[in-house]
Amino acid sequence: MAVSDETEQQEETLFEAPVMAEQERMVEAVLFASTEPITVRELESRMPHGCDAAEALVRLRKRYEGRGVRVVKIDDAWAMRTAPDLGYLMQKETVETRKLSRAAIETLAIIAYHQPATRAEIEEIRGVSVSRGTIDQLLEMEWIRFGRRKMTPGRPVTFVVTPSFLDHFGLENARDLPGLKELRSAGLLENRPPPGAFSVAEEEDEEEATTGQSELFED
Amino acid sequence: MAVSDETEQQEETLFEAPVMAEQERMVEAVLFASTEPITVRELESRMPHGCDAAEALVRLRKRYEGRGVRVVKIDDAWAMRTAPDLGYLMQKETVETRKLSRAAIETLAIIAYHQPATRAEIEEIRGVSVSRGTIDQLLEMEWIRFGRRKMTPGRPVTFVVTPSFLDHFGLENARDLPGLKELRSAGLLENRPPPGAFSVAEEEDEEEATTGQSELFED
Amino acid sequence: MAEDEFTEEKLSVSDRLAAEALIVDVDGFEGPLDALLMLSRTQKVDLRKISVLDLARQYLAFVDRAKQLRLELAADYLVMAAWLAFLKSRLLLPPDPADEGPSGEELAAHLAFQLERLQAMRDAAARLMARDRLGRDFFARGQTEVVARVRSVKYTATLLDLMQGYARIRTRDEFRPFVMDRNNVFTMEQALDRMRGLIGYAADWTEISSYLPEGWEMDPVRRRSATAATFAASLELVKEGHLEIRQSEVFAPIELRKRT
Repeated sequence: MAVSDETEQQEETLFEAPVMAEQERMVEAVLFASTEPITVRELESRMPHGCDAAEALVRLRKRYEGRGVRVVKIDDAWAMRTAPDLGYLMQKETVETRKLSRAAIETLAIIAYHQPATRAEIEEIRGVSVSRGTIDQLLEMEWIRFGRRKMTPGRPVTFVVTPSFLDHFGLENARDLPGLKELRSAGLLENRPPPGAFSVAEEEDEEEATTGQSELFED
Repeated sequence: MAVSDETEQQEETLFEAPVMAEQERMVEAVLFASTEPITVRELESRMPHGCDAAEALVRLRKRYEGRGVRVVKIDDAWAMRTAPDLGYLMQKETVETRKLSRAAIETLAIIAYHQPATRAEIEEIRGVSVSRGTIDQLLEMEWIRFGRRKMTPGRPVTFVVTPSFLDHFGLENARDLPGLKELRSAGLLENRPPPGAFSVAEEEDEEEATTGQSELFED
Repeated sequence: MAEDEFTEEKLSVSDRLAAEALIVDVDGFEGPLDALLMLSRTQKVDLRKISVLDLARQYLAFVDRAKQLRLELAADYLVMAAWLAFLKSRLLLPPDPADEGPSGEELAAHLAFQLERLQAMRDAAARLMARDRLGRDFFARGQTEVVARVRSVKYTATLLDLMQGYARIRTRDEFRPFVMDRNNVFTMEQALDRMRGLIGYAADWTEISSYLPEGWEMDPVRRRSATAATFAASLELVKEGHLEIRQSEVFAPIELRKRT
């Protein structure tokens, strides 16, 4: 560069365009903050007088090569976009914890207390029919599984609770589940039933606990 | 390193986290795509298993030093923001923030510097009652939120500033408030009761003030 | 008081001026503390070195002037005036050793602290608002990319839920109409009918348990109900004079026989 040129440049400093590195910063900031792609003309209208936005764009584009973000041209305008290979990062996995439905909890409780329990037994105890979905959900959660078929007419399938059920509820085995008496003393059963209904249930429980449940833990 | 170890490592390669340069690209892409600050935990939940987002962030932040866009930390989250010296280029993007009244500005500052602050403390400092509207406006702007109740008679609610407040004012955390240390050492953030009014409540207040505020400085 | 009068004279010109200046924008003040802070600036000293006594005089002059001009001052300005008048007298009079309250100096120091703290908060607020601000000086990403949400739902329940669920089913059973459980209940009427039929054959003493209806002996629930009903029916029959009843000792078997 000639000496005269340099002098001229120095004289013009006040009115000179910012250095290219600075222009690149400007383009970078504007592209980043803009809500839509921006044309070179618009970039230059925003930048100080004398800037070469096209040149700054070329440099910026080069700088972002191979990075997580790219400078892309859309029609005659420019924008910044995340690298296409990282698109999979643009999804957010949210795990929502939801309480089990009342029907599912009751069904699960019946299986836990009466296992092995057939669907008919569950329905008899709940007093309503058990939807396919409820059983499927519990199976899917791996809190119940199929037990042995019952040796009664029709050989119905039975359900039993799984080790992961025990794990979730912090039980060593299903026999650790509090009995009706304990439920009552914990205030969970408030009304004293007519003598018949109550003791029948308890007897059944007791019987189940010795026969049904020990069966489960034998195999 | 023993040969067996090496073999093992090679076998494990398939399950290893991506190299740091790649992790940096990922963090860059995710931060770039979001207006809201993103926590390290969220970054990692979106990145492949085994990634060290915190380390990638440190590298990325360094990479963007002096550029048109910066990597900033807000509380425990990270975001990309344009460099403040280039704000003049973004007139088009400028958001008109609602003009805050003097009362609102002072109330905001008192909450920020004294947090957690009760309404009574704000009133004590300003010497006038705080109107419902002032607090509401700040809550609505999401610059303040309710903090824990104070353990003083009446258990008054407290107010603290939010991450959006920090983001808006370009603060990494509440400890970075301008002049906080000086105000503190000058005793101007103390909750000094008026002489002759040593009520139990005030004593407790003082205790709270030291725990609440020094919390900011510990760790 | 002579000294008070004297200093009051001395300050009066500047006080009046300050008071006039204040009155101009009395509506612009945010309460008496704000007015005091403004007045304290006329002393042109560091807030830490402020003369609270002078400040009190300035404020009282301001309130006097407002009264002369028949300006409505809010009640808290007048409360502050009363308090400052009290403070002024405290500061001027020698301390009363019998008085247990805080000294004038302590009260003055606290007021100075309040003013300094308010000023500090105003300065802090100004510095805060002067910072580079999001949306004005620096900007967030303008064009955010849509983050697809992949939602997976994890169901959970606690042991308590489970127990309550079970208890709920059991409790529901207990609310069934009583008649539903009658297949396990042997009523006294049934027992009476039965006993009337059998009693003709009871010539010898026989244990009451042998009168239990068939099918009610094994199941403890049914047995309990049948036993109670049969016993009640027996007593009824004794009362009617058809039956004799005896028990040799406590808890010994109860025996029946036809009354001859």
